Amino acid sequence: MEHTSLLERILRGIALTLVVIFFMFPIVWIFMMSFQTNETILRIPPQLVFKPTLANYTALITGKLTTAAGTLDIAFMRNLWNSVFLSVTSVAVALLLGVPAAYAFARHKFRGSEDIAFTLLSFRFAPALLVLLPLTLYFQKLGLANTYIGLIWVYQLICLPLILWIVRGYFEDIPADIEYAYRIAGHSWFATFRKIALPLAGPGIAAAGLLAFIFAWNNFVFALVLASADKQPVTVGALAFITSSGIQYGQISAAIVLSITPTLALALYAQRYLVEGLSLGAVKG
Amino acid sequence: MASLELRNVVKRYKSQTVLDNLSLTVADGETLVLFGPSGAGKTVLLRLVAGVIDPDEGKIFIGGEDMTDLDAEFRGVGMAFQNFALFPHMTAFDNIATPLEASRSSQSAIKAGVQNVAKLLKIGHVLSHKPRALSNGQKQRTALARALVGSPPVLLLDDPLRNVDAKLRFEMRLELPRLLADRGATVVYVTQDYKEAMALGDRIAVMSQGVIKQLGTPEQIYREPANIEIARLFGDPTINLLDVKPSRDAKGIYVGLSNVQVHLTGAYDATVGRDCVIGLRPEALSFVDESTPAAIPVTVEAETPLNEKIVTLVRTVRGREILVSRPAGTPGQSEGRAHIAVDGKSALLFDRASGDRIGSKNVINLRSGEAA
Amino acid sequence: MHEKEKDLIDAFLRGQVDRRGLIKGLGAMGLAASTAGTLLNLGQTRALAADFDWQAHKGKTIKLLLNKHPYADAMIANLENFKKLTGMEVVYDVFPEDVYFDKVTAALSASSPEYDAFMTGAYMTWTYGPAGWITDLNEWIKNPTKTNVNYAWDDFLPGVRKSCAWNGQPGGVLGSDDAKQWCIPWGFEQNNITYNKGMFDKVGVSVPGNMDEMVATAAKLTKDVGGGVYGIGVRGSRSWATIHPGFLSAYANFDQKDLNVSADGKLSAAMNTAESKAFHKQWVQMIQESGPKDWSTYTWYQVGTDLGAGASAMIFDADILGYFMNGGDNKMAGKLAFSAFKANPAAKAPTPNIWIWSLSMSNFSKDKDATWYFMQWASGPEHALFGATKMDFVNPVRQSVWKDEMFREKLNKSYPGYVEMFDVSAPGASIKFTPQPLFFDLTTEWAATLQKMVAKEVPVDEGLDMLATSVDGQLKEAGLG
Amino acid sequence: MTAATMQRNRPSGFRISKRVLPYVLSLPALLVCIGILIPFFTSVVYSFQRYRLSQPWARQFNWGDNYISFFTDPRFWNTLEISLLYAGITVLLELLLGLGIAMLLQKRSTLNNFISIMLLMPLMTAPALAALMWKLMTNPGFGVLSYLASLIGLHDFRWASSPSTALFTVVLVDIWVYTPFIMILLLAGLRSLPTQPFEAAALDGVPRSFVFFRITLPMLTPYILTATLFRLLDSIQQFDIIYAMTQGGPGDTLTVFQVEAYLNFFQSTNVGRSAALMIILWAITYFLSNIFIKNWLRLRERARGQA
Repeated sequence: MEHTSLLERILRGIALTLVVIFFMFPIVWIFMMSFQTNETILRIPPQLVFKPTLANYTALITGKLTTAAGTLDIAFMRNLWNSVFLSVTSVAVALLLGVPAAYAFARHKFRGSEDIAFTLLSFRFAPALLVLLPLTLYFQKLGLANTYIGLIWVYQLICLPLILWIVRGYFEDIPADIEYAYRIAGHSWFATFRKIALPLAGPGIAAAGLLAFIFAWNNFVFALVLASADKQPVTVGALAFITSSGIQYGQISAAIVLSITPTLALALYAQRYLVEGLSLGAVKG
Repeated sequence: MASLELRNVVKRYKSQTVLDNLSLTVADGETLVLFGPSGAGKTVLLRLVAGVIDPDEGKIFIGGEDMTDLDAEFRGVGMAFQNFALFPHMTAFDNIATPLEASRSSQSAIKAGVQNVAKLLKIGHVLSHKPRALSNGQKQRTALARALVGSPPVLLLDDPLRNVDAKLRFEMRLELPRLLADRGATVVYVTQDYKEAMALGDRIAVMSQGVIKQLGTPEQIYREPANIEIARLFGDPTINLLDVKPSRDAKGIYVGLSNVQVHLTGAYDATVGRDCVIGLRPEALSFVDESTPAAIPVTVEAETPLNEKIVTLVRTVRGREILVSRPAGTPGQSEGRAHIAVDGKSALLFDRASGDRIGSKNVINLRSGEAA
Repeated sequence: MHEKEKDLIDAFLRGQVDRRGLIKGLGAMGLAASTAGTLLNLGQTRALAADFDWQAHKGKTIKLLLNKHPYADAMIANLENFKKLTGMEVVYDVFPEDVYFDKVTAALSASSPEYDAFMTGAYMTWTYGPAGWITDLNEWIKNPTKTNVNYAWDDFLPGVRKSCAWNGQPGGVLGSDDAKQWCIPWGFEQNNITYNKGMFDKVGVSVPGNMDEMVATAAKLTKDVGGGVYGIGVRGSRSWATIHPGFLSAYANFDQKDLNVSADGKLSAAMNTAESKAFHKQWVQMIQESGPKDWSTYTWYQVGTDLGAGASAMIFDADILGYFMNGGDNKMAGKLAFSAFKANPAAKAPTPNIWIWSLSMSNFSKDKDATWYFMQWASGPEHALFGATKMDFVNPVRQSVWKDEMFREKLNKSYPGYVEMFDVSAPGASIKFTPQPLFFDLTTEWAATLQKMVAKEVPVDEGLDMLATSVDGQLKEAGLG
Repeated sequence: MTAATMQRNRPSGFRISKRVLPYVLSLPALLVCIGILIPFFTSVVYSFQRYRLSQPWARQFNWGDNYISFFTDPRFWNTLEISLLYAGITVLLELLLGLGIAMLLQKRSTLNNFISIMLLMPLMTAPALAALMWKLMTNPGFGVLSYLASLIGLHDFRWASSPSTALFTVVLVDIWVYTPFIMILLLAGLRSLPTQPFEAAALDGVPRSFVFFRITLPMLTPYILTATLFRLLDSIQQFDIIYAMTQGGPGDTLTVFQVEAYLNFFQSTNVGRSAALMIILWAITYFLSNIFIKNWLRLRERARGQA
């Protein structure tokens, strides 16, 4: 890396700048819109200069949305809480179920293991609609419709295969000898799992968990179909700003900003896990 | 302390048989070296004993007790791995302490135990380091310390010197026998280095393709190799192998080398007229005067010192290349024409078709697994 | 409450004192207007309770599924009165309109007993009814023991009421004698013109009187207003919603139909007539020349937003959309005007197709009698008046509300021309679609065909022939053709 | 001679057999998913029925009719074509872009780490909401992108509303949302590669292109496969972005599988056709993922063989 030419460094810089602009511009634009009212957002042509207002955030946090058609009650904070609760719990359950399973697939080549692993993965790729609609019927019969438990179960469709397959790779990358050494030293398989496999695959588990969290957070259709309004996540909740008196772009923007914030905070906190953790070389180094 | 026995053990991976009906007994306190090329099944055998993999057939006894179905943690063995297999997230101290923790020793006992073995292996100063910060030699000693610390009755050492530099290997080769003897443990030691095998083993088991080809003391293996392959593996420089067809004359059985008749001793009667290979250790050859009876004329091609020996490559009049070795400082010839003599008594004769040594008493029967 | 105040309120409720008089009178008694409102509500509750056993289902709870809409807001604002009146508890889920109908379909197709009643449009009952998801409400409406005499079923605008009744036969006439009342109308929308008066004046055009004029006016507006403003806003997304507002209203004005119904009840496509083709050509030309550039993604809220923000000069869409755009913090609030629209120069009057927000009762409801109590209250005259005068409950479906002076005055003050527009188009207003189970298949494909025509992927004539063929095929496949 | 000696206890009490253990570990995950298999089979049954919610009386098994009718249905072939096209284009572009960005950010530095987290923000925006914002940004009047396009002379660029640019627009949004996913997986992959081969190549003065194609790319292949697998199978099922932006229009330009099936269910309430579409989509994804998994496993096997 030392002997890269100046030209190359400049080109790299330009390329990186373009990338950052492309991916960040809409985010910045959304951020700016979140401090504007529809009046300034809907100007022709669009303008950069505006008088910022906190009205959108106030409306979201207090739950009172003022529109042409009067003051509406919105449950955005409730939606936000639902998103947090559903995503966190789903990922936690998926980790609880998926990590041991991933370990089993990685360490024990047992009869049918590849088939079972593949079946588990294939659920990730069953079109959501395919299972969702009959599932509604069954949930009704089981009394799981409109319960957090039912939702968390269905969210496993999103989280579990992702965790299973990413974490499995990490476990496989831990040299088996390291675990054998611990077993031979006199420890049970469970102690070995806990003291050796888990810590060594830890960064990978954290990273897979974060990705699963993002996908769970972004889900839209599961909660919509299976739960009543008080259990809806932000993705559905944000649509409430499409009202009969027009789309409240400012509030949607604020809602997006607020809905990104928890995930972003988590990602920043888990930064070194996310980038380093996904690199499977944790053990090799 | 405990003896170790494998009885008719078979291990397969998919369609490949890695260990084929193998039986082996290691006496209490004995050091057995498993020697053989990679892929011979040595490591698999160790792991079967350790209990981290299961045999498809057969039984494993430690101290006379059937351990076949017992998990690794209950077998009471210590093991050092070729690639060390240190726990990367623990300090050297914690690494070494793991067997003691498993036996629920007290904190002070653990501390004393670790420090004791660390002192013995001269790694007391790096106990607080993580493996990443250790040199290869330190890693190797840490791994060894971890295997030794609990004073296990059975020690399994999987080529522990493979991944360390030559200097350290040399040092350890000197240290290890004393260390192992002090422990009094039953040791199974895997290596691909014949010198290591010779230096460490009470007995050596030569393995190839999942079977034990020969089992014996280092002396036996060297003097009476079961077949050409083993003869070639033991000895540096390697043994000279020449195609011959023994004949008989009045003096007995002889083979012709460059028109010279070299008479053999021993019961080689049955070999007359058969296609054979003669094995001549380089040190069994010596430079002699032209006048010496049965002196073979050769041309010296090259000469090189090897350890405390001098190895000379010579060519016979028929164009066959032969290595001759002599202790450094003894007279020899470094160029031109010369004559060599063969010590017929130490010559080994192998059947060319099977590669087995003729008259071998130590060949393991391939099928039954019993010593013939 | 003091007797004097009680008397005054009762007088108001009997119609002897008008609302302003009431507020003034109460004000004179030292009550703030808001308190007066509360008292009024209490008075209403007592008045309703006078003649009917509202407490029959006391203690029961029902659950509603509501769309995020001013109608729902108006109902929620008045809900305390219902609870007091009946002693019942009402809970509800509100979903945004973008996903509302999908939520309804999901809940009903799973036979969910969760919701007792829900908001719907009349078109949707053509699916829900035959599917067995909703109940024929005649059973309750016509039963005097279950329905308050003051409910005044005849008070509903007849065209609207009939549009919510269907006998379940594909192609059957709406509101026929054997029809089932699948839903109770709540509020409805006629499709007319809302326009930006300032822009019209600036360019010097007047409100178009027929289709030809609309095409020309829209083109002139697009050309002359400037600043990127386009002439006419209509919907264009790939959905039934593109067909039912302005488009079908104008189409029906030319006496064109979506489907033919033969004597033996078989259905066949009717949109490839010569008149239809001529009309489609005009419509497509109008969008190409003066519609929004990204017309094919336009739903009602883009149509509305553009008008409110001054990006379009007029819309041919739901009148209440224009109503909402003329208020609030919209840039064009107070600058919009309304006009009824008769597309066919030869027609006598406008024939707007209508959208009706209504209430349906779920067949999976565990207590239908109790649910009906809520439905008759929510669609009753008192709540209609409350919604219309105090909230944005336009357009009410009860004739008595349209006769209410305070309501007319409120509209006339802030929404000039709105009442006249309503009066002109109301007689011809009804659902112009043929009721049948493939309604959404047909209209979605129709919208997609329009998109192809506007994008010049297919000529109008050919596109309509293809559409007709495809529709006939689907009708046959479903056993309807 | 040591202070502590090992005491090995014979196993006592309850003990999970070695053979059973892996099943015990994977069973809970499997059971959770089995619960989801049941509705899956229900859907298979539906797909063999003539089943419209609005005509319950006409419901009956028509066996393969739903599938057979697809062969002669131009709408279906259009759906198949556009779904594969969409998936192909998005995955290819995202892969190239993701790899490029990952290589730009490969060097470990605070700035690069920070940028890589920032670039994840599009992924954190729910696709449904992201589509809504892009719709606003591409609005011909208020849209900032339309405005910027007009500055460079594209006055009449219609984004998602014109059949000729609709695909481009949704692909653009898809790239915006999902490239970070590929980028982060490949970045991790790049950073975990052993350094020796690269150092050796640098010392020997091997050309960069050679290093890239003969060293970097082969070593990165398992990561590329994983990323592509997840992305491809998600992409062929794309719904949120397309539905929110165009509902499958204009015309039938973007009626991909999930959109078509969604409309068939929720609007037409034609459950039979909707289920049949889904089953075909599932079969395609199953087929594709099978290929990928096989390769992935083989690569892992090979990588292990080298180690």
